[in-house]
This record gives sequence, C-alpha cells and structure tokens, in this order.
Amino acid sequence: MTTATEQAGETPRTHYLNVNYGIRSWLLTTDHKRIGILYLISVTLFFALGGVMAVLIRLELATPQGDLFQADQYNRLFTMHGILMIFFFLIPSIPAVLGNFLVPIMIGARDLAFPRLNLLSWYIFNIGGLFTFWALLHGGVDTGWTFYTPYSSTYSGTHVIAVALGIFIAGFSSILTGLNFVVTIHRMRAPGLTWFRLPLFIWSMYATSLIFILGTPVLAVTLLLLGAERLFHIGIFDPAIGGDPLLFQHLFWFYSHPAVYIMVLPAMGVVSEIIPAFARKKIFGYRFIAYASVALAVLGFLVWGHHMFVAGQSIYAATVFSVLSMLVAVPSAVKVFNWTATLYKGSISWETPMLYVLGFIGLFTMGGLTGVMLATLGIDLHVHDTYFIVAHFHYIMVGGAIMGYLGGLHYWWPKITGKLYPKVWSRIAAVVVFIGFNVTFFPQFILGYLGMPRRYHSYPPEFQVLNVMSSAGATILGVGYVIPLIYFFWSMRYGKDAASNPWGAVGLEWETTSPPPTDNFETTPVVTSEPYHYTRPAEAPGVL
Amino acid sequence: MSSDAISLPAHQFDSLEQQREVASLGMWVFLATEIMFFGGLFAAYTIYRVSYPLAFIAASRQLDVTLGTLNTAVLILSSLTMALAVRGAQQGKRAPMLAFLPLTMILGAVFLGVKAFEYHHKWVEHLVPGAGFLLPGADARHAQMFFCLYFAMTGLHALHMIIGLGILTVMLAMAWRGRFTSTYHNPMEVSGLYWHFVDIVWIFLFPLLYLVGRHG
Amino acid sequence: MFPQAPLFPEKAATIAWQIDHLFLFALGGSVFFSLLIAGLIVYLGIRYRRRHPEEVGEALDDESAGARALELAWSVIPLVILMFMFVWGAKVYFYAARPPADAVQFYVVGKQWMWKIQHPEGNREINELHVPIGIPIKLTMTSEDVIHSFFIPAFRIKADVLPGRYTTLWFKADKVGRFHLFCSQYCGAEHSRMGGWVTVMEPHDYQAWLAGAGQAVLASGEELFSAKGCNTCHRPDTASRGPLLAGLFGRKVRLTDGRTLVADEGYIRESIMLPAAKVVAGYQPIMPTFKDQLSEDDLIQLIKYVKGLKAPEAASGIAAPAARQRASARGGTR
Amino acid sequence: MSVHVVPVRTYLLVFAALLLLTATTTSVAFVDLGPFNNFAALGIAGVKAALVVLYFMHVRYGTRITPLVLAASAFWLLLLIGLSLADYATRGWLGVPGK
Ligand code: HEA
Ligand code: HEA
Ligand code: HEC
Ligand code: CUA
Ligand SMILES: [Cu+2]
Repeated sequence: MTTATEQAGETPRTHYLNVNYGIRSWLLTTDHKRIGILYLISVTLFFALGGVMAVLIRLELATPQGDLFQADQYNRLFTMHGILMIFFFLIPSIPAVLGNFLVPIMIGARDLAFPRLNLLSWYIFNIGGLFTFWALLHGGVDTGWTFYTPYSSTYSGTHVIAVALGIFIAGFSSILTGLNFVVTIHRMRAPGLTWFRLPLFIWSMYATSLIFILGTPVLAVTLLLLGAERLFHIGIFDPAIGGDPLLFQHLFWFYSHPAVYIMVLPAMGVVSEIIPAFARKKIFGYRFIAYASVALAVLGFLVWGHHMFVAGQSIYAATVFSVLSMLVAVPSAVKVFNWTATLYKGSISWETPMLYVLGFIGLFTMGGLTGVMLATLGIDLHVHDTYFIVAHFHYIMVGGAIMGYLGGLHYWWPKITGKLYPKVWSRIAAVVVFIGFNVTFFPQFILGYLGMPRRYHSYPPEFQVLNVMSSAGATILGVGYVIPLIYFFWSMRYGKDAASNPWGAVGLEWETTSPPPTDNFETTPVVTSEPYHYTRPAEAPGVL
Repeated sequence: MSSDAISLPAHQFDSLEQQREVASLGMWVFLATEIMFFGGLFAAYTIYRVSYPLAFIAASRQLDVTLGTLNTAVLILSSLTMALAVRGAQQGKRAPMLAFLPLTMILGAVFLGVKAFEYHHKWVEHLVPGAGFLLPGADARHAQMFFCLYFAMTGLHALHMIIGLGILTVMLAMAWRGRFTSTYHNPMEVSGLYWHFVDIVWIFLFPLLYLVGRHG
Repeated sequence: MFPQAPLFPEKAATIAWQIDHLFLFALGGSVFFSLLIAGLIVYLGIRYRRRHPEEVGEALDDESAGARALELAWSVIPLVILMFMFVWGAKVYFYAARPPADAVQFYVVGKQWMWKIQHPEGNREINELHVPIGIPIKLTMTSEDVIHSFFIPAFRIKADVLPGRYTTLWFKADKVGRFHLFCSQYCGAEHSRMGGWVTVMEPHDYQAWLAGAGQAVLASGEELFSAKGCNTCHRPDTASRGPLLAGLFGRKVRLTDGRTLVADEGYIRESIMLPAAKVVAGYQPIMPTFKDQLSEDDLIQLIKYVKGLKAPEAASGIAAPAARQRASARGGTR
Repeated sequence: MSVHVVPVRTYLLVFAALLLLTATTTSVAFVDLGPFNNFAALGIAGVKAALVVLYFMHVRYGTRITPLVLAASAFWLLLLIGLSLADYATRGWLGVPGK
C-alpha cells in the first residue's frame, strides 16, 4: 500500500494538523479544515446522545404496555431524539464537517471567505447545543420536534423556551455557514474553475446553502414568536384571540420541509463524488445532476403543505401542495438514474465508501418512493402520523443521508487525517449497518399501514411482533455504528499513512497532500479540464 | 496598528478588490436572510389582515400617524447622513465620517425615543395585548392580534436599530483612529448597507401598521 | 405467545377499499422501481467489477442525442406516473372530504385525553363510538384544548381536531365489528391512551343500543337558547335586535366589510363565540360574546338548534315581518 | 472595478424624493380609493425601497449579483406569503367545516 514513500527520508512535512499544537491552537483556529474537525467532534457527540435515546425508545416499544418509562418520559425521549438528530446532528453533519473541509479545497481556495465567521459559527452552534443540553438535564421537552401550538405554547410543562432558544441560536450557525459557502463559491474559485467545472459536491453545497440562507430565518422568527407566546401568555398563534394554530404549522414547515433537502442534498453531493471515483469514469449527466440540485432547493420550498393534508388546511391548498410535491420527485429521480447509468461500463471497485453509496441509492429510492405515496392525498389520509411516516423519513435520513455521510467520511478520511483505516472492518461495518437498518425500519412501514400511530408510548398488543423486530434491528444498527467509531479512533494512532491520492480519484482535493497544508495548496491551482476526467489512465496516479 | 497592515488583503484573498467584493456580497446575502426573517412576520400579518380586516382597521386607528410619519422622516434622514458618511469613507476623508456618523446615530436614537414614547402611550391606553387589553368598540379579541403583530414587528425592528447603533459606534471608533482609506473601507460600506436595510423595513412597516383604513 | 399479528389492516368502511386500491397501486410501482434500481446497481456492480488496478471506465458521451433522449425519458416517465398518482389521490381525497347530503350528524369533542361523542338522538358516550352499518355518518369535531386527531385505521381516515374550529370527517361503515379508535396527533402525556373503540352494529342492534344505554341527557339547544338570552335579540317581532336565525344554515350571508360567506357550523360557532369578528351587513356589532359562558358541549347543542330552525316561508318568499326585512339587507337570501 | 463615489447632489435628490413619497403615502391614506388604498400604500413603499436600494445602497453602480440576491429573496418572500394565503383564501369554499 501507499506508505510514506513520498516523504521517505525527508523531515516530517508540515500540514494543517501539525503546524501547531495545544488546545488553544484548535479553539482559536480559523483554518476551515480544523473547524471541520471541531464540528466532527460536536456532531458525533450529539449523534451518540440522540442514538442512546433511540435505543431507549426501541427498548420501551419492545413491549406494548409502556412499562419501562412513564408516558411523559417517553414523550421527552422521542422529542429530544428528533431535535438532537435533526438540528444538532444531521443538518450540520455533511455541510459543516465535510463541507467545511472540502469546499475551499475543491475550488482551489486557501480558506473560506470569512474564516473568523466560520469559527464563530462553530461556537454559536455549541452554545445552541448547550442550551438544549441544559434543558435536557432539567427534564427536556415533550412537544415533539415539530413544536405544534397550542400544545407547545400553552399546555406543555417542559422547557420549551430553552430548547427553542437553543435551536434558534444553532440556526444562526447554519445561516452563517451557508452565507460563507455561497460567498466563497461565488468569489473564490481558482482560475479556470468555471461553474460547470465545479465538482457536483460543490453544486450540492451551494444548493444547500441557499436553503440555509432563505429558510432558516423563517424558522428563527417562528420559534421566537412561539417563545414570546409562551412567555407572555398571548401571541399570534393563540386561538383565544383568533390566532390560527395552522399558521404555526405553515411557518414551521416552510423551513422544515426544505430542511429535509438540507439533509439529503449534501449526501447526494457525496454520492456524486464517490460514484465516479470508484467507477473510474466521468459521471453521466453532469449538468442534469447539477441542475437537479438547484431544482430541489427551489422546488423544496413549494411543497411544505404536504405535512398538513389532514390538519384542517383547505383541501384546495392541499391539492396544490400535493401536485408540487410530485414535481419535486422528478429531480430526485433524475439523480438516481444518472448515478445508476454512471455504473454502466465503469471499472467498479467495491471499496467501503462505494458500499455506503450503493446502499444510499437503494434506501433513498425506497424512502423517496414512499415519500411519493405520502404526497398522494388519498394515501396520506390513512398513513399520516403513523409509523409509515416514521419509516419513510428514517429510510431517507438514516438509510440515505447517514449512509452518505459515512460514505463521505470513509472516502475523505485519508485526506482529513492522513491515515488509512482497516478495510475489512470497514466493509463489515457497512454491511452490518445496512442489514440492521432494514430490520429496524422495514417493519415500521407495515406497522404504519396497520394504523399504529407515531409518538405512542404504549400500543395494542397485536403490533408487538413487528415492534420487537424493529427493536432487534436497532441493536444491530447500533453495533454497526459503533464499529466505525472504534476503527476511526484506532486509525488516527495506528493507521498507515495515506498517500495524496489513495483511491486514484480525480479532483483538486486529491492533488494536494494528505493531510493538506494550512493553505491547502503550495501554489494556487489552475483548472483546465472538466471534472471527473478519468479517461486517460495516465492521469490517475497508480498509487493503489 | 499601522495603516499599511490593513491595506494588504487577508490571507485567503488574492487582492483587496476581491476582499471588497466578498465583504459586500456577504452583507447582501446576510440581508437576504434578514428579509426572510422579517418575512415570517409579514406573512403572518398578511394572513391575519385578510382574515380580520375590520379589527385591523379599528386597531390601526389607535396608532399615531403624526408620530409615525415623523419617525419615517427621521429614519430617511438618517439614511441620507449614513450615505454621506460612507461617501466620506470612500474618499478616505475623515471629517465627513466624524460629522455624519454621530449625526446618524443621533437620528437613530431620536427614532427609538419616539418609538419608546409610543410604546408607553400604548401601555397607558391599555393597548398592550394581554389581560389588561381594552379597546372600546368592536372585536377587541382580534384587535389584540393586530397589537401582537405591531409589537412583534416594531420590536424586532427596534432591536435591529439598537444593533445598528452598536455597529455605528464601532465604526465611529475606527474612523476616529483613521482606519479607513480610499482603498480600504469595507466595514463602513457594509454597515451602511445594514443601516439602509433597517430603514427599508420601516418603509414597509409604516403603511402596513399606521395607514390601514385611515379613510372613511 | 403473541396474539395474532396481522400484516394488513381490516377494512370496515366504503372508502377503505378505495384507499387500499390506491395504496396497492402505489406500492406496486414503488416495488417495481426499487427492484429496478437495486437490480441494476447489483448487476452493473458485478458486471463491470474492476479487474485490475489500472483499469479505467469508459466515459459515455452524455451530450449525444441518445443521452438526451435518455434524460428526457427518465424525467418524463416518472412525471407521467406521478401525475397519475396525484389525480387518483386527489379524487379519493375529495371524495373523503365531501360528506353526502343525507349523512347523519354526530358531534365529537376531543380533550386531553378523551373523546366525547354526541349522537343525533342526544345520547352521549366517551371513547366509544357506536354507529349503524350502511348509513353515511358525518362527524363534526372540535377540541377543548390542543390539537388531536380522530383516526380509525379500519376506515382508513383521519382528521385533525382543532381548538376554536370545526373539522369534518365522514364514513359509511360496511362491516360489523369493533375497531380501534386512535388519537393520532400528539397531544401530551397520555396521547397514546387517548383512544377507544368504534363499534359498527346492524341498524336494529343500534336502535336497541340507543334505547338501552342510559345516557346523560344534555340541556337541549332550545333550552339554552332561552336560558342564555339569545331569544331576547333573535326573535321574530319588532323587538328583535339581531337577524332572524331561521333558515340561516347553508344560506349566503353578507358581512359589513363586503365579504359574503356561507353559514356553516364554523360560522355559527364564530358568531356565538366571537360575534364581532364577522358582523352581518345591516347590523351593529352589539351581540355579546358567549366565549366564557358556554362549554363546547353546550355550543354544539346550540348550533344543532340553530341549524334546525327552518325558514318559515322558505318556498314562497312572501314578504316577511319587520325583522325579516331588515335581515334582507344581507343580500343573498335564498 | 473601483469604488463609485456618488455625487452629493444625487443623494440629496433621492432624499427629497423619499420625503415627498412619505408625504404622499400618508395623505393618500386618508382618501378613500377602495382597494386601491392598499395598492397605493404598497406601491409607494416599493418605490421608496427601490430608491434606497439603488442609490443609497449603490446597487445601481455595483455588480450583477446583488440584484440577483435581492430578486431571489423577494421571490422567496412572495412564495411564503402566496402559498400560505392559498390556504386561507380557499378555506370554506367547499362549505364543509375544516376542508
Ligand atoms: C432527508 C429527509 C427527507 C427527504 C429527502 C424527503 C423526501 C420526500 N418526502 Fe419526506 N419527510 C421527512 C424527511 C424527508 N422527506 C420527514 C422527517 C418527515 C416527517 C416529519 C414529521 O412529521 O416529523 C417527512 C414527511 C413527509 C410527508 C408528510 C407525511 C405526513 O406527515 O403525513 C410527505 C408527504 O407528502 C413527504 C413526502 C416526501 C417526498 C415526495 C419526497 C421526495 O423528495 C422524494 C423524491 C425521491 C424519489 C421519488 C426516489 C427516487 C426516484 C426514483 C428511483 C425514480 C422513480 C420514481 C418515480 C416513478 C416516482 N414526506
Ligand atoms: C437524523 C435523524 C435521525 C436519526 C439518525 C434517527 C435514528 C434512529 N431513530 Fe429516529 N427519529 C427522528 C430522526 C432520526 N432518528 C425524528 C425526527 C423523529 C421524530 C421525532 C418526533 O416524533 O418528534 C424520530 C423518531 C423515532 C421513532 C418514533 C418514536 C415515536 O414516534 O414514538 C423511533 C422508533 O423506533 C426512532 C428510532 C430510531 C432508531 C432506532 C434510530 C437508529 O438509527 C439509531 C442508531 C444509533 C445508535 C444505536 C447509537 C449508536 C451508538 C453510538 C454512536 C455510541 C454511543 C455510545 C456511547 C454512550 C459512548 N426514531
Ligand atoms: C344583544 C343582542 C343579542 C344577543 C343576546 C344574541 N345575539 Fe346573536 N346577533 C345579534 C346581532 C345584532 C347580530 C348581527 C350582527 C353580527 O353578526 O354580529 C347577531 C348575529 C348572530 C348570528 C349570525 C346570524 C346571521 O344571520 O348570520 C348567530 C348565529 C347568532 N347571532 C346566534 C346567537 C345565539 C346562539 C345567541 C345566544 C347564545 C345570541 N345570538 C345572542 C344580537 C344578539
Ligand atoms: Cu389527543 Cu393525541
Ligand atoms: Cu416534507
């Protein structure tokens, strides 16, 4: 394999990890790569916390009686699970970790446009996290991650304001990250790097940033209004003065539907990088995939009402939202088909990142197609607020987005840390995750159509068999997530050194050393070709 | 710090020119988020106004148009002085900045003073939503909705003004120390954009809140 | 061991099979596309496995006419399928939204954490709903506190139940039996226990049940109408200060601000709770609010009563008494 | 591209126009124009905002990207208002409560 051949005999090269040491050099860093790693630490902690709650949820649901926790404890569990996983793990995961690390490198820049703002974003994110964590220690919150009024504004006795504030604050970190990316991508590309030479990961980051910028503020103001209503006992969602609880839902979903594309677009970007790398060929339909990213970002803002089909919304509005939701499936379909077509006549190696990515395509397709079922008005009438929904979104978010995130981590890990992880273990983990995932969440589709409502602490006994399956699957899934955690840690100390381009991939990030120097490149690169330029073998250094 | 230290671009940029464009684009993108932030409130306003037109008319009549118009004029004037301060910065002249920045801040403070006076009045007149709310005549419940929105919208606007005053204080200090030159004055430009944006929000708030159904 | 573990829910209402058809069609399509994609991935992954480390894939020309056609095909074919799904789904949804004219009216009040149900005959029950088979039934629902959702999986329908508003659900049961009733919108601690049973009965059993069950009797709407003093203003003589309510339900009403709307339950409810919100053209907003004086149950009784007031001269349109003429200022009399 | 310094005269003219428009909008509000009162109020506010944006905020003299950012945010705001109004405006069309 590729050991330190390049650096043999020389003094250790300085790179961003060893330029300076000590906690201060990390906490005060403005280097986008180090900030990416700071985020990696933060989101992993939140994921573990949310994961532990998921385990407790599944433990409770293994029996129908609701005997492990009190009802109100259970309600806090799934609420905190949803909030931590969505706002503190999945939304920042790929953008803030991989995006931070890769965006400047992939466009040949020395750093993001606003490095100090970038560090500030990380602090803001953690302050928001601390608020939420504080609330968690003091009993948490029990409104569901959706905070529907008037339950959240009037009836809940838990720390709604603290958590809303936590999310509000963390939202600013999203906004600032998005702002940083947009400005960087617009203004700091290397010479020759035109829009249609950008890697598709950059396109998806750009589309994601658009949603950050235009969606997050609406959530912020909505949460502010909710907090004010709780504080002053009067406000604009209050039915007592003619307020409409549905307005809260409109405003909430105006952000939160696009937010699901915040979660999946970056994963799609990762997929678009990994597939050509492991099929060693140019991606099929580059432009269509690029446009589809932007189309998803825009169309994603037009469909929020599909969460309110049975909420008391006018049926005419529901019809409009339904047809628009159907449209949004088209760009997703375009992507899936283009990825699949890329495999045709490729030279495919089943490395770990590729395993995750192929898993992503399959599970995302299933999650997406069930999404289309939900967007079908007649079906949603029955399955709204049942486990069918729970299964749908875990298929996309856990089966899709997290698979993409893990695939990306495995793909760029050698670049980020300069170390290689054990191949066999990583493949085993990928398979365990895939199996555990399906065992956990497939039964939930059946449960949902049977009519088991979500957010249920206890349930009728005839649903038990499927629930036990799901709980058993969650155990497998949990093991699957812990294995990478172990070998990633292991690799940082004991892993072999990685070469600049361990996969033989094409892209600016593979042209610099692993790990890259603080300024990313020795000299500013000049781009002269299309992305994914795999045709001539000479260009792929045979380092494998 | 010496002035030539600042006339070099920061390390991630190739030129001052690029740095300037980046700063301005960054601010504009930030303003886009601000538009959506206020946008949530504007949407709520539109929906309730359409739902309860009579209550909104009745409630809006309780506001003082004279003070509202006055405040609009004050804010527009402050935008002018801000523009002139930025112009000074663009030319690298210290004197206009030192004259117009404080003037802008004073006008901002006047605006906030008037606003505080209006708030106080509403309190005295029992027009603050809640248990003490008292609006003679029709549909007091929905009129409270108007006042909820009124306080939320003008309150957030005032908060932005206060933040703006903080920013201008920093600008004043920087200008005082001669930090700005005709080649480097991004902070002034960008603060100016922010201030004007806050002005624009008011330009919309004023007719929506004060001028509903004044006729007839 | 385990009680029986079904994989597909029971069907007990006429709309259930419509939704099942739609669902099974969508499921078939989804299975097809999932297998297609999964199959292709696995097949291509194996077929084009990398043989030796230096190997490079063969770039396809994605600008060619063939590639364009391919892109077009896999955008348009899904689009067509999607539109088909949409139209079918919307048809079912509209069907579910429109109760038939002869539907029997039940009332449902949700509160943390129980369902209170009123039969047209005045019987009341809690967390149980007894209905006759084969008769369309319409539920008009509201909540006393937070949002709930009335969900009967065997009927495949649900609707959220909102505070301060009415929502509607209708069904025609076609199978005798006992079926789950759930609250499917999260509503607080005991959300998972806010449910019960729907019992579908043969009509004669239902009649027997109606007669047999000793139900608490509510103050009737008519009694409330005089007890709360409604009749001091809404009366068919010259002392009348408010519009005559006979024949109001279903009629067009014009408001002082120029809007017109159709008087439905929601409107009558609002007229009683927040009278000043929508003032009938030609009247002063003098009606007091009854917001704090009426329970949701009382309100339902009153609304039922007001709905039942038939216009005396409905067919002929003969000149009305004084109060009636004043009321005609409101346009759209029928 | 270097900095464009706008002449003081332009600023003063814009300022005068803004004051004039403020006076107009206030006085027009007291005249009954039916639904046009709303259009007038919003139209004038729009013109005022445009003046501030074009001159005080230098969009007239800047790069192409700024109007794009502005247009995008205005468009998104309209989406938010428009699609939620679509719900409120059509409630009750069917005459079945809650549909
Ligand atoms: C990353 C997250 C993510 C993503 C990407 C999506 C994607 C989609 N979602 Fe999902 N959704 C959620 C996360 C996500 N969702 C969450 C969290 C909830 C619940 C929130 C809560 O209430 O707590 C939810 C709920 C939800 C609902 C509300 C259900 C209810 O509460 O009643 C609906 C309804 O329309 C819906 C629809 C869709 C659709 C149409 C897509 C589409 O974008 C999917 C498009 C993809 C495909 C279609 C697959 C690929 C295509 C092909 C392989 C080609 C073949 C295709 C055809 C022939 C059609 N989703
Ligand atoms: C990104 C989002 C995300 C992710 C990753 C997950 C992951 C999982 N989720 Fe969850 N989930 C949501 C988002 C997510 N979920 C949301 C939004 C809701 C709705 C909330 C609401 O209704 O308001 C929800 C609700 C929800 C429910 C429904 C609750 C209810 O309605 O009553 C269930 C039930 O099974 C569930 C299960 C799981 C499981 C088994 C996992 C598994 O994938 C988790 C696997 C992970 C682990 C097992 C942890 C791994 C261990 C470590 C990393 C180490 C930890 C260890 C140390 C202590 C050192 N989730
Ligand atoms: C003080 C007099 C007064 C009393 C008491 C009163 N009303 Fe009214 N009501 C009015 C007037 C005046 C109107 C028309 C103006 C308006 O819509 O508010 C009206 C309107 C209505 C309407 C709408 C009628 C339409 O034609 O659209 C309904 C329904 C109604 N009242 C029901 C009731 C009920 C039920 C009660 C008792 C619980 C009641 N009212 C008590 C004066 C009264
Ligand atoms: Cu009531 Cu859930
Ligand atoms: Cu959605």
